[in-house]
This record gives sequence, structure tokens and C-alpha cells, in this order.
Amino acid sequence: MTGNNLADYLTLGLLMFSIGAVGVIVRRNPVVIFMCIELMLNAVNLTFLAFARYMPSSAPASGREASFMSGQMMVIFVMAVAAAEVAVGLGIIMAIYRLRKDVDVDEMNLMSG
Amino acid sequence: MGGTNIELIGWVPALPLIGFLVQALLGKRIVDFFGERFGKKLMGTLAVLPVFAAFVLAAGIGMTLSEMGPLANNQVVTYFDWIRISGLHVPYEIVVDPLSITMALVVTGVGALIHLYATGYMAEERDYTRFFTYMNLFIGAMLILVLGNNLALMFIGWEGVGLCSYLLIGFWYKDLANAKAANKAFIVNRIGDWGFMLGMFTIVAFIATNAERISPRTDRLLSFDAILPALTTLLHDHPAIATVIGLLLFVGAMGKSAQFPLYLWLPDAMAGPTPVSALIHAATMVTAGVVMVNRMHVVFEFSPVASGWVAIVGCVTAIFAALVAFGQTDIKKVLAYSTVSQLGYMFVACGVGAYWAGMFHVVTHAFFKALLFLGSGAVIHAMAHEQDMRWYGNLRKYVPITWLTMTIGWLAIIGFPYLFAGFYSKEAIIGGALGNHHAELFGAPVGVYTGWLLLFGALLTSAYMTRLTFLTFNSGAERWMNPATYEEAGTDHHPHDDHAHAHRHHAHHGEDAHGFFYTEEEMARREALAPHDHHHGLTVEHRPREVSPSMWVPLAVLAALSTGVTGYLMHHGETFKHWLYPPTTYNETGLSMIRNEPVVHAEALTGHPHGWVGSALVFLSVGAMLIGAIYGYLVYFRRLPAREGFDLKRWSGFRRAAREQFYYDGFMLKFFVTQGGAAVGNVLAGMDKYVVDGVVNACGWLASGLGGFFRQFQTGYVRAYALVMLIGGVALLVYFATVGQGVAR
Amino acid sequence: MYNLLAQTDGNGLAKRLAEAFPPPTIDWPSILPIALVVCTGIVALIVEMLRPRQNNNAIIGFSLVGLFFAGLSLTSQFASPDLESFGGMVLRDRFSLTIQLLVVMVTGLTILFSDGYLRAKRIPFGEFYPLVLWSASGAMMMASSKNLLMIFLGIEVLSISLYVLAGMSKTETKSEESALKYFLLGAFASAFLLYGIAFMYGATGSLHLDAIRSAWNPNDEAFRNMMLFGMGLMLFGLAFKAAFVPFHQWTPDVYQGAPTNVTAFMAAGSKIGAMAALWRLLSASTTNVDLGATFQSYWMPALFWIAILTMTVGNLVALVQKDVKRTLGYSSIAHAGYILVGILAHVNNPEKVGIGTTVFYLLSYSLMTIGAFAVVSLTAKNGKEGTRFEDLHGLWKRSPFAVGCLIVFVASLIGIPPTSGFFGKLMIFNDALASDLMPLAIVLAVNSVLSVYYYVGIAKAAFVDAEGARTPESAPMNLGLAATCLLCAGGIFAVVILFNPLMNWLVGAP
Amino acid sequence: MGDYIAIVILVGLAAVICGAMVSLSFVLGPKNTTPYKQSPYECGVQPLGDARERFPIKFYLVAMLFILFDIEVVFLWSWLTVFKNADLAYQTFSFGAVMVYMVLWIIGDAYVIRVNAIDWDETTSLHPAKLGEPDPAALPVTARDLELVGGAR
Repeated sequence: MTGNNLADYLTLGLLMFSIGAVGVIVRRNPVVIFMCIELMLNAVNLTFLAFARYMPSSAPASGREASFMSGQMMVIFVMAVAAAEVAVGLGIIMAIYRLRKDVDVDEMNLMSG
Repeated sequence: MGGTNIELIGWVPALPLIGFLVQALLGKRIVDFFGERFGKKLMGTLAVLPVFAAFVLAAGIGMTLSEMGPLANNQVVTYFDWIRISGLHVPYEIVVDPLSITMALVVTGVGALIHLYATGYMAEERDYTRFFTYMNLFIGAMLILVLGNNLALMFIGWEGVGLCSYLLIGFWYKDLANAKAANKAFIVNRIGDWGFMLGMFTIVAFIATNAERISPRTDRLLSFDAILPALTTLLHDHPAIATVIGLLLFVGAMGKSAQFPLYLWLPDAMAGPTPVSALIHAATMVTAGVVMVNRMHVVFEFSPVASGWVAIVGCVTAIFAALVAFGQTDIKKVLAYSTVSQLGYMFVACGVGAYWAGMFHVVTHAFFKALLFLGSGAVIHAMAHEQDMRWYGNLRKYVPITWLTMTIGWLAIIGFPYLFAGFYSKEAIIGGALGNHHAELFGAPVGVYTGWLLLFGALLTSAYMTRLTFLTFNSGAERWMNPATYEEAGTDHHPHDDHAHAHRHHAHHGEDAHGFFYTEEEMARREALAPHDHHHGLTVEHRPREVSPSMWVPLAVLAALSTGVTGYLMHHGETFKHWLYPPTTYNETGLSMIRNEPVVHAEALTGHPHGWVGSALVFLSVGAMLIGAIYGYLVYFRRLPAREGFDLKRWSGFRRAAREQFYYDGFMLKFFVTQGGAAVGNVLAGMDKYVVDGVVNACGWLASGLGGFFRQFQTGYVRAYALVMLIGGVALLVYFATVGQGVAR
Repeated sequence: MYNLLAQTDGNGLAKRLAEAFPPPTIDWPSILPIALVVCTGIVALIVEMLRPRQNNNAIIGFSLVGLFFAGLSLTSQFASPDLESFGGMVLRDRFSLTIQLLVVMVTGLTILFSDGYLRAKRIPFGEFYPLVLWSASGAMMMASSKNLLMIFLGIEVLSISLYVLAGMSKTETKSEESALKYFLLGAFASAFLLYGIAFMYGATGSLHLDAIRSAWNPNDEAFRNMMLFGMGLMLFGLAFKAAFVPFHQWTPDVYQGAPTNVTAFMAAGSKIGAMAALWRLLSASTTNVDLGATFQSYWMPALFWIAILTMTVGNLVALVQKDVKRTLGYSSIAHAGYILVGILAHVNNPEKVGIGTTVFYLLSYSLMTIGAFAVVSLTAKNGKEGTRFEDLHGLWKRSPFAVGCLIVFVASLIGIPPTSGFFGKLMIFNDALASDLMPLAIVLAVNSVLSVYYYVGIAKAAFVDAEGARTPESAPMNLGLAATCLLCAGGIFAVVILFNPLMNWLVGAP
Repeated sequence: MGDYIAIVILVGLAAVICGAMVSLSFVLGPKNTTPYKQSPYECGVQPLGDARERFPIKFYLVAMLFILFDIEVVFLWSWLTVFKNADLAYQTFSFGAVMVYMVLWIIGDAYVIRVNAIDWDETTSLHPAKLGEPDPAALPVTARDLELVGGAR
């Protein structure tokens, strides 16, 4: 933790986030797409932790009880939510696979226009 | 009785609505529970009772009001707030003044009688309770219309009665003609509503913009007791605005009250059951327009132009409908056109400033036209639902009571001097018109012209009503027994063939307009399927029998009301006029201290022109009546033309033209209603043509073009969507970074 | 700064944490409604667990009773004062109570007409009821907190249940596809939302919305830009939920593919939640001019354009649709635009424009939307469902009552007086003028004229007679569906007739 | 604090660049797809076998359940670190809270077991209807059904 400053973490987070976003758009396998989304979520977690760690005492905290450690709390909840989304997403992908033996998202445009 | 508390007025509309709920929720169950006969009796009683109770209550309140004297008899009962948004406040409030109470009495009184009649007339109807559900709902809505103290409530009632009329016309919706008639009524009335709404918005906008000039300041921009004084103050120097508002409101009145361009739904509305025709399409709903013009008469008093148009439209309607009535052979159709014509009379009265005369005629007309319709219903009932007068004749032998009462109705409508009610009101209207100094168009005193034309209209009225009476009750032989003596069209074949012929004839003739929900082919198929001669049992052996008491008792009561007693009491000493428009509330300058309404011209109010016309007025109207009656007697009873070897064929052209309403109806339908498949679309098409003349269509093309363009982005690919979202987000951020400080305060 | 990791001794750290987290102030009533809804869902799940694949009457009964009590506990708190409890996580004020009441109402209506439809579609799984209840609890959470953590959790609870529900009809490729689309895009959007929250947290040092106002300082470049960045990404996430253009494209596909009752809930409940969250966020991110440039002066113009786009694009594309559910989806996009106008009017001038308009419009919107979808759900039978316009043909003969109600819903969606839709639009128009957003008012008026065409098309389709046997015979009218139609149609008029008393009751005296 | 400005600029820059890159490639790039291009491993090598059948779908089930339990542990751990030496009031309160959490969790697991979701043998796992196999009650499938279910464009 010594030496690095906040900017480094934020930059890393931003790069991870951007890679994830681009991945969502260029990949065709829903599982991979979802992995990219997970990457974005992890980038968010990194950002949260970085902010929480470097939260300056001069920051205009609202002085409410919940503001302390709320960054870390948020990270845990994000992880939980991500897990839930994984479960549901894999379930949906399984259902589609059972239905059409094929999970390419570019094959799925029954509905358009 | 006189001590009835005014606060109770809320129960007058509430009672029929409660009855409506009872019929709607419990009706079928009760009938099933108590069995067909007793159940129907019970529900019939439960349908009549609330209306009658409302009548008693209204009568009591009316007495209280009459004791209050002219200065105080304008009460407003407020219940609770309805709408309170910034700058507009509309409470639930009921106005208790002579006008509203008069209408409430007419609606509940005549309504109760017709309900009673309907219990007998609809006895073998399967959906007995559904019928009375609609009827009670109609009474409630009509009472809201006449009692509501603001335009919004009036509009609610306005739509409500429209809905009930729509439902009741289409009551036998299995029959195609009824469905189509109902749809025509629906479509045409939308046009009227459009006018009403625009007028309403104009009033609100106008008062809101000049709010600082009215005192006391108010945000009840729709309540009569607030806006009438305000309009009185403001319209003095905005005659143009007065004209706009007046004309817009009058368009609404034209739709509801079946005036000339928009009248064409009313004759087809006769497809509904006869009590409906009597209650809604003769006595009450169609007079809503007159009531509204009376309510808002301040506007019209400031605009001679609008008044002039009202008078002209009324006059044209009166003459036109009277002419059309000659061509009709269906007894209810004749009465329908006579209703349209009489409504024209009322609007002439309103146009020339004799508002009270208009209301006077509303009341008397409610009595004798309801009587005539119910009588015709009795005749149709007795004649196995044959409505074609050409197969009647000499019925007075079979249905004496009906004959007697309908004769009274006939004398009343043709205005038999002094002994019958119609005479007084009609004479008041014609007098008011002849003595008019109010309605002006391009500097011409149109009122006077309309007065003379109405005299001719009275002649026509008495002629065709005489025709109806004689063809039905007198004129020698029973025609349905030996078709050979078929009098009018010269051809002789049996009713059924003729009926079929009539229908073939209808097929290309406009009055069977296109249905709401049908495409052309659909129509054709249904034409084939629809049971044209449903309950159609008129045979040579048929012997009509007099109807049951529950049906002729109302006839008798209405006949009594149609006699001169009513007219005399209301007309003598100008009782009714001063009840509606008390002279003491006006000062010389024309503006009233109490109600703050401008005075109508003295001559118009008196309803008696000066000079020789004034003295000769009675003789003129009586003369017109006599000429018409004698013409009818000679032609339809003595058959003078036939005896003198006069060639009837020469008149057949006029008859056919008249039967087809001089091709106006067919033209209108081809033009507006027939277009597009289903008539919801037709409403749109008609509106487009009426309102913005196809501009909307152009926009429609453009819009769907743009829609197609945007639609291309909806590729259906998840990744494309994600990309669009991403681009949108980036654009959002860039916009944040670059723009800013834009809209916010 | 907090130097936590410098402390090697775990106990010390734990001590500090324990001191930092005193047991918070507890106000049970303020979370009772949500708890009730969640527990109802659990009970429903247990019932389904104990007797799977049997009729769902018991579950429906439980659910409706639970919702009724939730609504009861909500209305019983109308009088009680505003209160923020559970360490600033749960907020009870008039807005949250009202919105939660709306959500409860919407859920009840949906559950009411679901059973018949699910049977007709041959997917009568009891799981539907717990899932829809939990989804509703998520929407309620979004409305009842000013803490971004809670709002985020609410969104996710709402969405994750909806992902499953959208894919509920497992034999339908359409349904599964819509589920996958909704899921992928939803997760994508929530990642952006979270990133925005992260930056807002970094700038304000708190997850509480009230911190935004105190943290805004237009003269400090870094803070300003971070808050703008965070705001933009949060708007991204919320705009997706509320289906604002250009974040709307999932809406028509998902609405078309998902089972119709789920679509109805999505269109009403999920939109209510999203609008509530948006309302909280926007009204919390307004600042006074005394600091210099206000925060809203940065984001207001963007939302201004988004509102215009949303109204226009929604209506335009709806004009060229062939599928009823799709058309209704686009119309819901347009209505989202109208509601956004109402919210902007409030945010732009809070003194003049209250929350009444938004609440009333959401109420009337959910009534007419659920009603319309309920009628459309009549086209399902024998596990099949066709929702193109021609599949509605002849409906008026099979069930005239439903079509009569459909007319009411369509009239209200168009905004024909005297329906509630007319009043809602009138109020939004009025507010837009009152808070000098004239352009939005004009666009709204133009759009409501545009929309007439396709709405009339829907009503018309129900009246045209069925040509040939291409259409599946529609399901027979069942009691629940009739009740839903009746409640919605009656409600559309009731809220107009009882306008002022209702508004006083819902949002307090003006 | 001034160093935040760099971040923000970088953020804007990166966002714009990403958006531009992807959108340009998506908009401008030709979209002619050949079966050869469709095949996985688009590096010229002929794929061996079907790339989509990587491993049996049932592994997903295990993965899902694993993740869920994993998350449960995260919560419990972070709670226990605080719990073990906090004061009584906090302990009681948080214990109640966590118990509620656990009860919900157990109900969920019970449901999963009840519907045989973790039954390794795929044929018997879940009710056929819940797996999407046509319900025995359903009618025989016709062309119209397919059109309805598959949905015409």
C-alpha cells in the first residue's frame, strides 16, 4: 500500500472496466459476455476499495453513521449480487441450451424491429 | 312539503344511481332467485321507485325554491373538492335554481312515467334487468347534467347520457341495424363533444388570462356562479370572443340536440326500444343542448352573430326535418323527424333571445312528444311490431285509449289554440322570433325571418302529424287486412314482401350506415345473416288488442299534462318566464344587480311583437295550423287527390327524395363514416376531415416513416443494444463535460 | 485518514469496527411492509415446496392476503412523521409510503389475473408467486431509502427475480431469449450504475444521497468532475431500468418475449421502482445557486433531451409495430418519457410543483397498462399464445366485457377525457408550464396526438372479426381476469371522480 | 486532491476511445459471414469437434451452487470477525440478524433439494416441465404451434 497513490488504482479499475465493456460488445458466447460483466464488477470493487482506503479525512462526509466503512460494505454486497446474477444467468443459459443446443447470442434475434 | 331542505338535492341524482347499482349487481340474481315473472315484477318496481322518489324530492325542493322569491332562488350546494390543481379548482357542486329544478322535474317526472310504461313494454324481454340498468343510469347521468354547477360536471353528465343512449340504441345488438345506428350516434356525438370541450377550454383560458379584471378573484373557472358574472364583466369589450365561445358551445349543442348538420343520428336511433326513444330521444337527452344554451345565455347575449347562427340553424333544421317527415312511412321515423323539427323551434327561441320560450317548449314538448312516442309504441305493440303506417288504418276501433291519448298528443303538437299545451309554447317562440331585435347577421334581423319561416314550419308540422294520425287511426279500412287498398305507393303486395323490398331499398340507402366495428364485406355478410323481420307477426288475420294498464296509465297522465291547462298555467301572467328570468333582478341599464346577467331585450322576453303582427300573431299561427290540418284531412282522410283523379306519381319524386332525407344522409355517410374499415378509424377519419383537413394524415405518413427509420436500430442483437447503450452513456458524459448551465434556473 | 491495516492486531481492529457499528436505531413499522411482502413470498415458496405441481389457489390466497396486510401497514403509517432508521438505510416519508402502496397494488393486480393465464400457457408453477413478490419487495426498497447501497440492492432484487420470471415459459424460445437479453443488458447496466455509485462515493465520502448536496462545490474541479462522472453513470443505470432512450432497446424485445403477466408487472412495478429511485436521486442532487453553478445546471439539459427523445422515439416506433405486446412496450417507453417530464418539472421548481403529478400519473399508468396486458393475455390457450394484432381479431365476440374494458384502457392511454390518462397528461403539461419547461410541454402534447394512431389500432384489432382459423381460440374469461379488468377500468374512472380526496390521502394536502 | 483531475480526463478519454473504436468497427466493418468465419478459433485452424460441447452442462449447476455457498461464507466471515469481541448489545442484535439470514438460506437450500436441482443424474433432475420438455398434458405440436412458440418476425 505504500507508494502507490489513488490514481493508480483508479486507472487500473478504469482499464479493467473498459476492457470488460468492450468484451461485452465483441464476444458472442453469453458465458464469456457474463465473465466480462464480472470483470466490470470487479473493477467497480477495486474502485470502491481504493476510494475507501484513501478516503481523506478532509472528504465532505455527511457525518451519518452509515458513511464509515460503507465502501467495504458495498464491495461485499456487490460480490453477493454478482454471485446471484451468476446463478440466475447460468440457469437461463442452461435453459436456452436445453431448448436449442446453441448459446450464440448472435443467433438470438427472433424479436426485433 | 314546501319545507324540503335544499341540501337534500344531492339525493335527486343519487337515488337513480343507487337504483342503477341495484339493477346492475343484483338484477340477474334476483330474477333467477324469484323466478321469471315475480322477479321481473320486483325489478321493474325497483327500477321505477328511485326515479319516482327523486321526482317527489325534486318537487319538494322546487316548492321551497319557489317560496324563496326571485332574489334568493339561486343556491349552490357544494359537497367536496374534485380537482384542485394550480390555478383551477373544481368542486362537486349542485346548482339549485329555477332552470335546473325545472329540468330535474321534467327528467324525473317523465322518466318515472316512461319507466312505468317500460315495465309493461319490455315484459317479455330476456335482458329485462340490463335494460333498466341502463335506464336508471341514464336518469342519473341526465340529472348530473342538468344539476351540476360547473361545466366539468355537465360534461360528465353529457358523456354519461351519450353512453347510455349508445348502449340503449344498441340494446338489441344481435340486430345489425341497431348496432350500426348506435355506432352512428356514437360517431356523430364525438364531433359535438369536441365542440363542447373546445368551448370549455376557451372559457377557462379566457377567464384565466383576464383574471385580474374580475372581482372577486376566483379559481373556480368552470363553476357557473363564478364564470357567468365574470363573463358578463369581460365579454363587454370582447364580442369576438363571445362569438367564438358561443359557436363552439353551439356545436356541442348541435351534436346532442340533433341540429341540422349533425342531426342524422337521431332518426336511426329509433332502432332502440320505444321507451328509449320516448325518454332519451324525445323528452330529455336531446334537449340538453337547449338547457346548455339557456345556462350559458350570457355568452350568446353578447354575441348577436352567434345568436343569429343559432336561430338560422334551428330554423333550417325545423323546416328540413318537417319536409323529410312527409317521406317517412315508419311511424317512429315520422315522430323522430318531428322531434328534430321541434328541437329546431327551441333553438330558434334561444337564438332570438327568447330563452324562456325555448325552455317552455322543452317542457311542453317533453310531455306531448313522450306521449306520442309511447302511443306509437302501444300501436306497434298492438300491431305485432309492424312499424309501417301503410299497414295500419282504422285502429281507433281496436285501441280506443291509445287513439284518444294520441289524438290529444296530435292536437298538442300541431298547436290547437288555447286547449292544448303546444299552442302556448310554439306561439311564444314564433312571437319571440317575430318581435326579435337581438339576433343579427350582417346587419339583417334574421330573427324576424326565422319567425315567418317557423309559421310555415307550423303548417308543415300540422300537415304531417295529421297524416300520421289519420293513416294510423282513421282513414277507413284496416289496410293490413286487404293489401289491395294500399294507399300511398300505389303498389299492392303483402307486408312481408314489402318489408323485404323496403330492406332491399335500405341496402343502398344511406340511413343504414356502416357499423362501428364492421368492414364492408363484414357488413354484407351480416346483412345476409341478420334477422330482419325479428318478431314480425303481422298477418291478414291479425286483430290488435288494447295494451295493458301499466302501459296506458302513463299515456293518460301524459295526455292530461299535454292539455292546455299546463300551458295556460305556465303562460298566464308569464309565470314561467318570470320563474326562469325574474324581471325584478334586472335594472334599467340592462345589467342585473343580483345575478349580474345582462337583460335580454324586452320584446324578446315578452315574446310578443309590436304592431299589427303582434295583434295578428294568434290568427297567423292558428291559420297555419288549420291550413296544414285541413290539407292532411283532405289528402289522407278524404283522399281528395285520388278521387279527383290527381296523378300521385307526380309527387313520388318528392316522396322518394324526402324518404332519403334529400340524399343528405347518404352523402354525409359516404363522405365521413364509410371510409376506412372499422369505425373507430372512421371517427378518426371524420375528425381529421373536420378538424385539420388531412394535415394529420400527412403527419401520420411522416411519423410512420420516421418510426420505420428508428426501427432499424432495433436489430434484435444483444451486443448491438449494449453498444447503443454504451454510446449513449459516453454521449451523456461528454454532454455533461461540455454543455451545462443550460435549462436549470 | 482511517489507517485500518496499519493495525496488525486483529482484535484491535475488531474493537474499532464494533465501536464504529453501534446497534442502529430500529423502527420496525417502517420496514414492516417490505418484510411482510418478503415473508409472504417465502410462505408461498414453502407451500409450493410442500405440494408442488398442484393448483396454486392456496399460494394465490396467501399472496393476496399478505399484500393486503402490507398495504394496510403502509396506509396506517400515512399519519406518522418522516423518519430515517436502521442507520440511515431505511427512510419513511410520504413519497416512499405512496410508492410502496402503488407497488403493492400493482403486484396484487398482476397476481389476480396470473393464474388463468399461466394455466392457459401450461406453465402453472407456483414459483411465479414468490418471485413476483420478492421482485415487488425490491421495487419497494428502491422507494424507501435514500442510501445508494439500499437503492442498488433494491434494483438487483427487483431485476434478478424479473430475469427468472421473463424466462419462466421454458418451452418458448422467445421467452428464454428475452430472459437472456434482459439479463445480459441488465447486468451490463447495473455495472455502470455501480461504477457511478463508486465515483459518487469517492467524491462525497458517503453512500447517502443527502451527502451529494453538501459535497457539491462547483469551484473544485476534481470534485465537480468526479460527481458529474458518477452522476452520468448512475443515470445510465437508472435510465436502463426506466427505459429511457437510448437505453430502451431491451424493452420491446423483453416485453414481447416474456409471459404476458410478467410483462404487465415489468411495465408497471419495475417502472414505478425505477421512477422512484430516479426521483430520489434527482431531487437529492439539486443545489442552490449561492455556491455558483448548481449541480442540476449540469445534468438537467441532458435529461431534458433524453425526455424529448424518449417521448418521440417511443411513439414513432410504436406506429410501425405488428405485435400488440411490442406496441405496448413502446408505448410504455413513451409514458416513461411523460413521467420524466413530470419529475423534471418537480426538480426544476420544487416549490411550485409537488410530487402529486408523478404519483398520480404512475397510478393511472399502472392501472391502464396492467389492464391492457391482462386483456391481451386472453389470447393464450393450450400453451400457445399469439400477440400480433390479428390474433386479437374477433375478441369482442368471445368476451365483450374484456373488450369493453380494453376500450377504456386505450382511451386512457390516449388521454381522452374524462379518463385518468387525460388528467395525468393535463397535470404534467400544467407542471411543465409552471416550472418553465415549455418545450417539453409542447413535445408532450404533440406526442399524445401521435400516439392516437397505434392505440386506436389496438382497439380496432379487437373488433375486427376473426378471418379463418389462424387465430387460436382465446382462453375463456376467468374470474381473476374479470376482476382485474373491472378493478383497472373502474379505477381509471374512480381516480378521476375522487381526484382531490384521493390526492389528499396519497400525498397530503396540497 | 488536485490529482483527481488527471483521472477524470483519463476516464473521459478512455470512454470516448473505447466507444469510438467499438462503434466504428461495428458500423463500418463488413458483415459478410461465412461458415468458415463462424467456426470457432478463427485463426485458420480447422476446429476439432464441436467447439460448443466443451463440458457437460451439469457442471454449471455445481458451479452455481458453489458460488452461492461461497458468498455465504464471505458474509459469515466478515460478520464473525466483528462479532467475536464486540459488546453484548451488538452481539445479540447482529446474531439475530444473521440468524434470519441463515434461515432464509436454509429455506432456499431445502427448496433446491426438494426439486432435485442438484441431482447429478440429469435425466431425473428437475421436473420435466421445469426442464422445458413439453408437458405431457400439452397438445401435439403443429406448425402453427411452432410459429406461435418460435414467433414469426
